[in-house]
Amino acid sequence: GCGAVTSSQGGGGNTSNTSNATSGGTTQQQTIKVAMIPKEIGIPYFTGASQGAKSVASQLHIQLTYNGPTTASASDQVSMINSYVAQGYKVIAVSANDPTSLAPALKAAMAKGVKVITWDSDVVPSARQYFVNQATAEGIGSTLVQITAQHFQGQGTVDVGILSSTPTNPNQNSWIDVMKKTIASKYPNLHIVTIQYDQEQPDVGLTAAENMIKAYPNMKAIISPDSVGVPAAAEAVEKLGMKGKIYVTGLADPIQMKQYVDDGTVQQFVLWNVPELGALTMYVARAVADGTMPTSGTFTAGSLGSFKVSNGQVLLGNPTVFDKASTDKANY
Amino acid sequence: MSERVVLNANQLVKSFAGVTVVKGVDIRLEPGEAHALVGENGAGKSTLIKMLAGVHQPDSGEIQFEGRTVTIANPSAAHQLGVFTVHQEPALMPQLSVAENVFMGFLPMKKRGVFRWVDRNAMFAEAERVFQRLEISMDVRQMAAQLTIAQQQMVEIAKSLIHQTKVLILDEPTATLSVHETEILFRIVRRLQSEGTAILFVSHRLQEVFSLCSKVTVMRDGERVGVYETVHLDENRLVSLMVGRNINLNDTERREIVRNEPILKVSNLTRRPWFEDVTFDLYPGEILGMAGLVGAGRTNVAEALFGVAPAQSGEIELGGKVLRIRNARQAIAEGIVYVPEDRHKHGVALSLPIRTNMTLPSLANLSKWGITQPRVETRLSEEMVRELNVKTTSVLQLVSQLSGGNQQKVVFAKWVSRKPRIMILDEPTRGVDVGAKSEIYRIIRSLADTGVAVLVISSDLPEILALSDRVLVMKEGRLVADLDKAHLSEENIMRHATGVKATVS
Amino acid sequence: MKRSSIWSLMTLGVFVVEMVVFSAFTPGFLNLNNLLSSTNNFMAVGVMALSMAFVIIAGGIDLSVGSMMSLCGMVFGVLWQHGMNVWLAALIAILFGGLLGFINGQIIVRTGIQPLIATLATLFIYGSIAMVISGQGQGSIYGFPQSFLLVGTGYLFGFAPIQLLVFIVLALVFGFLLQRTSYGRRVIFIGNNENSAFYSGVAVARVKTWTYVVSGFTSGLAAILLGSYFASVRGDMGLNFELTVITVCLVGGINVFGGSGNIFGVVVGTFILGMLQQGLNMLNVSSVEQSIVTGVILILAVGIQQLNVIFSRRRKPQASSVKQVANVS
Amino acid sequence: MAFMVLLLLVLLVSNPSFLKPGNLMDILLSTVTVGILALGEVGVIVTKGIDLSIGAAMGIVTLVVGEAALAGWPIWLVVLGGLIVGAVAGALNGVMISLVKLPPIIVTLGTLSVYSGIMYVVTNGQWVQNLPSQLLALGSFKLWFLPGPVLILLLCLLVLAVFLRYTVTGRYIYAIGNNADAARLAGIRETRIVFLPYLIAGLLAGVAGVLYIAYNGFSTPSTGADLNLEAIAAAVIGGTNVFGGRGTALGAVLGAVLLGIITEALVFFHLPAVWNEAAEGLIILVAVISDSTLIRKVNMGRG
Ligand SMILES: Nc1ncnc2c1ncn2[C@@H]1O[C@H](COP(=O)(O)OP(=O)(O)OP(=O)(O)O)[C@@H](O)[C@H]1O
Ligand SMILES: Nc1ncnc2c1ncn2[C@@H]1O[C@H](COP(=O)(O)OP(=O)(O)OP(=O)(O)O)[C@@H](O)[C@H]1O
Ligand SMILES: [Mg+2]
Ligand SMILES: [Mg+2]
Repeated sequence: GCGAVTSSQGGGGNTSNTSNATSGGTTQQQTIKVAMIPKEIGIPYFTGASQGAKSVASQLHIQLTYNGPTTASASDQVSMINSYVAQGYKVIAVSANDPTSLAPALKAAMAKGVKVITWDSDVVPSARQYFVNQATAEGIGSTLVQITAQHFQGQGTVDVGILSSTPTNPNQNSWIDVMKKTIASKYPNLHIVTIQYDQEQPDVGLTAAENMIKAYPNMKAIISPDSVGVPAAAEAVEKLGMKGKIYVTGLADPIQMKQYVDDGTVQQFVLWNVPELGALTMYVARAVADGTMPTSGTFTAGSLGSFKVSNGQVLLGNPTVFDKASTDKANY
Repeated sequence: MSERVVLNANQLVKSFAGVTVVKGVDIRLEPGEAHALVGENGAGKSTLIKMLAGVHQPDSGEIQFEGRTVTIANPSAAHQLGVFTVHQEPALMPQLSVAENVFMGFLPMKKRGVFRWVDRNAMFAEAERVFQRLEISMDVRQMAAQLTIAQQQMVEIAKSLIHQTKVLILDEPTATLSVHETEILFRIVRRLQSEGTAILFVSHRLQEVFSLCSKVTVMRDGERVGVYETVHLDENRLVSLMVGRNINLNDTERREIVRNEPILKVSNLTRRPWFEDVTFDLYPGEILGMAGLVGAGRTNVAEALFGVAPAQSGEIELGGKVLRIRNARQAIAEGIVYVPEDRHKHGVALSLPIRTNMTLPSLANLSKWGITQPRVETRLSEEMVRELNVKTTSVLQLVSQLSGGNQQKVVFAKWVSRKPRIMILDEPTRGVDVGAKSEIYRIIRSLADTGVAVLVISSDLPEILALSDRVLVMKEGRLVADLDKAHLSEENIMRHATGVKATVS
Repeated sequence: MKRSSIWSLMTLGVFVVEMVVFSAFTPGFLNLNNLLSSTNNFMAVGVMALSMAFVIIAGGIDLSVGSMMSLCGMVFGVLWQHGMNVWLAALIAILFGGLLGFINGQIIVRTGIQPLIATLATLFIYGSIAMVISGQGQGSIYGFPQSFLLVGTGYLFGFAPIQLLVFIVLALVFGFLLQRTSYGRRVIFIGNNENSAFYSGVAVARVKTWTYVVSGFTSGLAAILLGSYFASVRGDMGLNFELTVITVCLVGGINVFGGSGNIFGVVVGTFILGMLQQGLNMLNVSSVEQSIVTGVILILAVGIQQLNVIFSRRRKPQASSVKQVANVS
Repeated sequence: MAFMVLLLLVLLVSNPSFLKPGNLMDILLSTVTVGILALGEVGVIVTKGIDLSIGAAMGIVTLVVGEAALAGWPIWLVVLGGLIVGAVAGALNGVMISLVKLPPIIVTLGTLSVYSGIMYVVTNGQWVQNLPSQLLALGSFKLWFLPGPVLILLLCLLVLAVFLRYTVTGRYIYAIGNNADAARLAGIRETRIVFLPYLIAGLLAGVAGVLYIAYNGFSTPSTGADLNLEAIAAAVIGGTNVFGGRGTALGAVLGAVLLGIITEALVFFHLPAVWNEAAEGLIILVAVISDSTLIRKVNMGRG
């Protein structure tokens, strides 16, 4: 797992220095340059986040550059970070492909006065000032297990397969870790039989899901904490005529899941409000640049509302469980 | 008169990178005529031929075909005129069948729909017929990669026989062939001649020129020395026209060999299915010839001795020591060296300079602590170039730019400089001109005189006779004769090689 | 030889043009300090390209370099985690790279299967083993001592990046090895005509194996450089490096079919591609557009270098005159 | 492919359900994309070339086809459009390689970058999904017991195999790959013959792209990134020689099937997925080595 994603549940005791950030064009603000770097571009998830960021950038007087590598590569992110530092960006907001590989570059950036925040995927705390956390690993992992367990309530042992993205993805691994722990402590009737990977390719995911279904005839559920994996698993279930026999859920964007929710292959899946994550990142960037960001307590981000801050982490909130009605409403 | 001329080239000039190699040469071919083109290595014969074949474009000069001026822009233009060429170096497509090689560019086809389909049955049948005409048993369905160099040459010849030819150009077609195959080729050529085809024939074997051709064009240094009727010439006269001096190939003043202890004792050497129970001795200072028809297995024996294709059983004893030679490095370390018959495949790296090629086997000795000494290498290779009279501008010239004969000298040079104990020469003068041949003979003899034991494999009987102190004859993988000096004659060798009494022209 | 040195001059020209264009369009680009420090981003690739040149010149290819790098990185990390001195661990990781290369070489020379497929297989195998190790070591391994991190990020005399110096020294060594030693000569000869080299008594199998061993060494070294630069190692740190490394060699004029090329070209190729990314980043070209621009430039760069070949071909009258002949006959 | 038979036997013994006909058909289904792309590589590699951009070309096709279908084009036009896009991508490679005489590996590395970039431009970074059912029907129709994509793979195989083996142009492709000089001496027009395999590869990338999106149901801007090398691997495992002159269509498809079997077998053996690639690499090695020694033995015997 990744030590960076720490639990902040039960962190309510910290109310000493609550402060309200003065953000949203009340005072005359100077325009700042902010670079927002996703893990990789070309994934609806990150595209959604960028749209959220863009929607608030101008009102925060932020000149936003959104650019990331075409494949999830830490070294490409490093060379981007270096060039943004050389170009005099004020804030760099990155979703890290690796918690430690980016650290030297980010530390060097901070040494040159650049503010560094992370979002979606953190680095080691010493290499950034704030982390905008979409949901804790606990929240995601336990929710996924919970909805699966509820579906199979009252049944005996249920074999579950997991379809992850790549074996090295730190977020995926930490979520899977939490899932294992939650199962061990709360839902011992669930039984993880295999973990396969889709390598972020639809056809690989489809083949992997099909093979899982065939190789583990007793498997009743597939959980995929990856936005390529969920539709691939759903597609496999349809292809093999297992609709209704295998329960599919995971982390996915509503827009992707629409067709499978509509035809009943998928009943529930989990996600947080992705555009809001992007927007919140911009509010944090502005506040960090202005020096008004609290290290713990509450942070009020304009119209988005207020968010809990603790240990340099800004928490977006708990993940949402989508069903047919909420999927139809969502537009990302 | 002029309508009797099928092809008339006037004042053709060609240069490469500023060096003019064909300097205004004329050539006239009449229907039914067999015309020889002779000259030393690098005289420009192949270059002239390539201009007629559409491979090269002349820098100036004109080519008339049946009275009309033509541009032969590429090989298919030549084919359309009815001019077909067997080039000096066989260039086959190794992964394709023999039949496809023969018909490539002219595959028999059936048109059906948008595609042109290969008529495979017709192709194989036709190809079989061509090789029957050549009196060669050849599996036309096998891949060309498996052919020996001589067989490749036969395929090249076969390629040119499937057409209605007005002009057939043969650039050293016989270099790898033995008397037997050569005779067959000549019979076919004579028949074509009688049907009106004009033949342009290049060979360094002057006997062949006299037996086949009525006229001969002599080239020297890119220029035409003259055109002569062969009836008015003899071999010596022709040689001096080519070289500008007299040369005697049969200079046999050799030291008497004292056969005390053999340096090499080969007993029951076997590598099925190539050869079996080969047993012979080789003495220091001896030149041992090895004769046989194409495919008799001579090359295989040589490759076994050199370690590149080790024998399955049998014994090799070198200087009293029994060796198991498993690779070439070991053989070389023991003092056995080998000049291979297929020089493009095994002899040289064409796109590297002469110097690099010549010094490769001696690299360890020529470098200090693994660091190469270019100056030492240059000195050594320049010495070899001089000694073997390699026609080149500098030792840094690429081997690909040398004429065929000069390439052969490069291969030869890389071994001579290593001072070997046993030298195996497989067709050592393939494509080498008379002048160079006599130089190579001289070198072979003087090497032998210093005590080197030489095994010469050759399909050129006069060469075997001129060089050898003793001759082994192979037939179908077995040694069938061991002929000492007293019993050496072309007839005798051929009788053993073919197993029948043969007549030799 | 001659043709490949023309090529490397052309390559140098391409590099100069690239630098001029970038400095014209980006104000901050021609800042020496920035330029020097930006080399840290691509020295690992350069180091691997040096040995890849040997492999390709000898007629082979090594697709497994990225995976060897990942695996060496993990070996290094795990050894250090278990208390080994960081420098000793680095040395062992590099030697271990040599062992991986040796395995590649032996598979190729002993079985005679195509290098492309052999190293593709080991790309999978080594990469997978690296992942397995990293899975047990919980993702990335980090926390190396400051002295070690200096290798990847430090400067000698305050301005010369240590990575760059390592690369230059290595390039000189490799250049010397290729041009001036009997080993280099044999490599070139084998690439030109393996059969002929074999018949000349060259230990073809041994020479070829060594090209892969060296490729393994430099992959190990690249893992150390990158591990130090990123202050961490992980199981997929070498993912997708192979094509970049091969591209550098090709731009540098190494003949894909073996036999020719020189190290100078590889050095220039390293800087052409490395600076390209740097310059495009500075121009704020998005990675999508960068991908397109890089592709076009790759083709153009080689296209320009091919010009002389094309022109010399054009001088000959071509197929057009066939019709002429057809009329005549 | 003797090893493949052996592998299948081992699987049969250890897990009888593996060799059920339905399952075999599924394996074929999962190899359709790689198989068709590998077919495209055969001709290219035979001429001593290589096409590193084939997966990216296919990726573009999936996106264009998807977008066009979403825009409501009639399905035949969508398919035609996909094939044309593929053919154009291939032709572009072909022109630069045959006419401008640029080295194939550089050209296709370059177009790989360009095509991958274009994939993001086409979609603006979004996925293509929620496709109309007429398009999806192309991926799921069945002819008797044969799934549509498998049928099309077999069709492509048949056409290409016959083309390469029995037509004059097909034989010229081998001739050029074997010995370009000799082919020129035989009067073969090199430019045209070198161009053709790239065009065919592009066209096949078009076919594969249409099937991919129809079968998988969605596509992303990085679709096909992993298929460039895999297609080449399949062709080479199937006996195509990267130094040119040798290779068959059937071999390429068998190579793809072997890769498919390996992927599936690993799951069946309940091996942890992190080991998948290692096992895959090992099996490829064993397969290729055993085949090449076998071939060598056969040749010796024949001599
Ligand atoms: N492509 C080339 N580039 C440069 N020089 C060449 C080229 N082809 C031939 N030459 C040179 O032209 C001269 C004539 O060569 P050519 O091959 O015509 O000789 P030849 O008479 O056929 O000799 P041989 O009897 O050895 O075959 C030689 O000096 C050779 O080095
Ligand atoms: N089918 C084959 N497969 C592999 N190698 C072969 C085959 N046929 C011949 N060779 C090789 O070709 C070479 C010549 O063999 P061959 O037995 O014809 O020699 P030869 O009698 O010396 O012929 P020549 O008279 O032409 O010199 C050897 O290197 C042999 O190994
Ligand atoms: Mg000649
Ligand atoms: Mg022979």
